[in-house]
Amino acid sequence: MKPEEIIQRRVALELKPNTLVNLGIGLPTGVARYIDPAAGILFESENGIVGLAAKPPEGMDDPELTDAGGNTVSAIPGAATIDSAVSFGLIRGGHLEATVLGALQVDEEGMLANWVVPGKMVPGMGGAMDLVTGARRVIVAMNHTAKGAPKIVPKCTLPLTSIRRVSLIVTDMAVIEPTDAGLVLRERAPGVTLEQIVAATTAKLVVEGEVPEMKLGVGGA
Amino acid sequence: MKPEEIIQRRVALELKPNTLVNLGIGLPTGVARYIDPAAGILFESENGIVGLAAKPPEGMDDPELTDAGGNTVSAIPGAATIDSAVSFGLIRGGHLEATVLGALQVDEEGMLANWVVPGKMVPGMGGAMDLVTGARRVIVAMNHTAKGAPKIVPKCTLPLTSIRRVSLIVTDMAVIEPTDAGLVLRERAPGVTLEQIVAATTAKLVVEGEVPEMKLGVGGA
Amino acid sequence: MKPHLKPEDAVNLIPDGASLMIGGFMGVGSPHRLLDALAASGKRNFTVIANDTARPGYAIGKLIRAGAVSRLIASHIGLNPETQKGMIAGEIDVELVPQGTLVERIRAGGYGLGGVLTKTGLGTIAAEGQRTIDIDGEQWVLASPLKADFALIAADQADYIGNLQYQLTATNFNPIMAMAAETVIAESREILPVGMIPPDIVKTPGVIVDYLIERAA
Amino acid sequence: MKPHLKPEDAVNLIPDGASLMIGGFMGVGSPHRLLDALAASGKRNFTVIANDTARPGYAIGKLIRAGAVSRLIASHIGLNPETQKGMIAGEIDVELVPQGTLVERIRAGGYGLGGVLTKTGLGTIAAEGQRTIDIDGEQWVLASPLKADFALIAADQADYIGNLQYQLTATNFNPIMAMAAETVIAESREILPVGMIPPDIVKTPGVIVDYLIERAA
Repeated sequence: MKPEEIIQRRVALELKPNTLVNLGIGLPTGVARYIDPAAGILFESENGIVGLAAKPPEGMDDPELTDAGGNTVSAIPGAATIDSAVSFGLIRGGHLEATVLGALQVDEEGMLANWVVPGKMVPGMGGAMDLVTGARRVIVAMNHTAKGAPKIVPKCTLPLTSIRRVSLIVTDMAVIEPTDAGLVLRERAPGVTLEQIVAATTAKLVVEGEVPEMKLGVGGA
Repeated sequence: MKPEEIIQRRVALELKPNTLVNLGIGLPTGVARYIDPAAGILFESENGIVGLAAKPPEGMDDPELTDAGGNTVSAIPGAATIDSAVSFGLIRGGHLEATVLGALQVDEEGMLANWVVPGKMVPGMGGAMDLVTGARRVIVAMNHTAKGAPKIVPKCTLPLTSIRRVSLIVTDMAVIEPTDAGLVLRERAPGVTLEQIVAATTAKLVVEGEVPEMKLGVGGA
Repeated sequence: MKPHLKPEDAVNLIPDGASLMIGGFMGVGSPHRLLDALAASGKRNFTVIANDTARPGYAIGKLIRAGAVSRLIASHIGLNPETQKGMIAGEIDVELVPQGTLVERIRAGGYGLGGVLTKTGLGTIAAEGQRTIDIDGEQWVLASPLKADFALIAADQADYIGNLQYQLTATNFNPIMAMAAETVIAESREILPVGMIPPDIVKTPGVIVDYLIERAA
Repeated sequence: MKPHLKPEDAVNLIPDGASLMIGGFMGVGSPHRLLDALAASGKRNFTVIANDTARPGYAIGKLIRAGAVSRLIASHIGLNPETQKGMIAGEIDVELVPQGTLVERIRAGGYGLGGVLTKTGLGTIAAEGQRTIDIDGEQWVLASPLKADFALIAADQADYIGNLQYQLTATNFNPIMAMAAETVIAESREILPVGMIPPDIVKTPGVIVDYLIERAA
C-alpha cells in the first residue's frame, strides 16, 4: 500500500456519518475514495459548493463546477451552490465537522504551519486559516517526513496557520493526537515500529502503554 | 386637495429617476401614486423586495408577498426578492437613494424622532434607524402639526432615530431644508403664508428672500 | 434523509426556557404549524429572537398570548399590543434592536464573527449600554452576536435531506437564522425528493437543518 | 434599461489607477471578455481586489501579465508564479488576506459595516499590523472594510434592467462584490427580457448594476 493510501484510509475512519467535511487539494482529496457512500458525509469546497463529488466522466465536465483548486468536479444529487460569504459562514461558524489538510510543520503544541515559506514560497493562505480556525475538527494528513526531514517538530519555525491546536495528525507512520500533555502517539502504521516513529520525529512524543496498529478504512476507489 | 396629497405630490418631485427608494408605511406609501411609471424609480421594502408595486387586484393577492407593514402588495416585472441581510445591506450600504418617512418631531439641527414616546408608545424602531442612518437622502413627510401642536421644534424632546441630519422636511404647509445655518424655509404650500408657517413652527426658521410656492407632482392615482 | 416529525413531536424536543429564533416578518414566512403546536404545548419561559411578534394571537403572537415568552429580542412590537402590555407589566423582558442590526447580529452568531460594527443607533438610546469602537476617528456601535438553541423556520420547498428554498417576502430572516442555532427545525410548504431543487436555488444547505416537519395529515 | 456596452467601450470608463474588484475563483466566474479588453487597453496601475490571480495569462492573470496591476489584495496567488515574481520584484504590492476575511471585508464595504471581527489569522503574521479587539475577554482581529471604484463581475443570466443570476461555483465573490463598488459592470452569458428571471432567483438586484456588457458580435 502506498504511503498516501495508508493516510487516506486512516483519515476516512475519522469522518462521522452525516456531517460536512472539507478535504484539501492534493492528498486529502483522495480520502473521499475510502468513504462509504451510504454514510451521508457531505464534502464541501470553499469556492462554494456543498455536495462535491469525484471528477466527472470524460467529456461531461462543466467549467463552472470546480473545486477550490479550479479542477472540474461533479456533485451529488441534492448539492447546493453558495456564494463565498455563505461558504465561509459554514466554515467559520462551526458548521463544518472536519477539515483535512496537509502541513509543512506541526509542533508539540499541535500548532500547524502550512501556508508559507517566507522568501521562498508565498502562495497565500487561501481558505486554510479559516478552515483551521473554524472547523470543529482539524485533521492533518501528511507524510511523516519530507525528503527525510521530520515535519513533526518541537516548535514550528514557519509562520503558523492558526493559534488553534489541531485535533489529529495522521501520517504514513503514525496517528498522533495533540493534547494538553503533548503529542500522544495513538497508533502505528502497519509494520512500523515505535523506534522508527521516534527516529522520524524531532518533537517529543508521549507514549502511553502499548501503541496499537492503525485500522484502515475498507472502502476502495 | 387634502393635506396628505399635497405632501405626497411634493415629495414625488424629489425622487430621482432610476433610483431605489423606500417609502414608509402610511402617508409616505401614497407618494408612489404621483410618480411617473416611466421614471424607472424602484421601490423597496425592508422585509425583502426590490420592485414593490401597488396593492394587487382584489382576489389576486399572495400572502407571501407583503410590504413592511404586512400588507399584501404586487411587484413590477423584474422585481427581486431578497433576505433581510441583503435588504439591510442595500439600506445601510448606501445603495438606497432615498427614504421617505413620517416624524413625531424634527428639530433645528435636522434631527428626527419618529419611533418611540417613552412610557406611552414603544413600538420598536423596526427598520427606521437603519433607513435614516443609511439612505443617501432622508425625506420627512408629515403634517406640519399634530392636533395643532407644532412638530418642528427647537430641540427634539423624544428619543432620536439617528444622529444623522435629515435631508428635507415636506409638510402640508412648507418645504424646509435643514442646513448648517439652521432650518431654511424653501417653499410654501399653495395658499399658505409665511406668517402661518412661522406660527405653526416652534423651531427657528431661516428665511432667505422670497419663499416661492411649492410645485406639485402632476401624476395621479 | 432528515428526521421528519409531526409538529407536536417536534415541540417535545424543545425544553422550557429554551432560546428560539423564529423566522417571519409579521407572520409572513413564520412556521405556523410549529408555532401552533408550541403555543398549545404549555411550555414556557422562552427567549424569542424574531423580527416582530406579528399581531395578537397570530404566528409568534400565539406564543405571546400563551404567556410562553419571558424574554424577547425584536425590532418591532408595535402591531401587537399584547406584547407591549407584557413588557409594561414586566412579564416580558424586551430588548428592541434596529432591524438591520438584528439580522446582522444573528448572522454574526451563525457565521463565527465576533460582533457587528454599525452606525445605526449610534448616539441614540438604542445604543445605550453598548460599546462604541473608534476606528480611524469614526465611531461605530459594537453589537454582539446572537445564537439560539433552536431556529424554527419556514420554507417554501424542502427536499428529503433538508435543502431549503424560500418564496418572495417569506424569505426574510429564515435563511439567516438557519445558520445561527444549535438545532434547526424547518417547516416547509412542500417536501420534495432529493435533486428536485436545483443547487443554485437552494438558499439553506440541508446539512445545517436538523429536522423537517411532516406535511399535514 | 441599463446601458449596454461592448467590452472595449466599457474599458474606457475605467481610468488608470482605478481600484477594481474582480469576481471569480481561479478564473471560474470571472468576466473574461472584459478582462481581455482591459488587458489589451494598455491601462495600468490598478489596485485589484480578488480572490486570486488565476493562472499565468488567464483571467486576472492577463492583467498581471500586462503589467497593469500595481497593488493586489487577494487570498491566494500560488498558482500564478508571475504574480509571485511581480511581488518579489517589488512591482506589485501584494496584501494577502484569508479568504473568509477577504469576502467579509468586501461585504462590510458594501453593507455599510465598520469592519469585520474574526478569529481567523489571530496571532499569526496575517494579523500583523491589524488591531485586535477584546470582547468579554476574547480576542478578535478587526479587519477593515473594502470598497472599490469598479466591480467587474460575471453572471450566468442578466435581464435588461441588470438583475443577475449566477451558476454553480461561478457564483463565488461576484454577488458580494456587486454591492461594494461605486460602478458595477456585469458580463453575462445570457441577457434576457425583464421578467424572465424569477424574483427569488435574482441574486443581485439590477438596481446596483450600472452597465451590462453586450453579447459577443
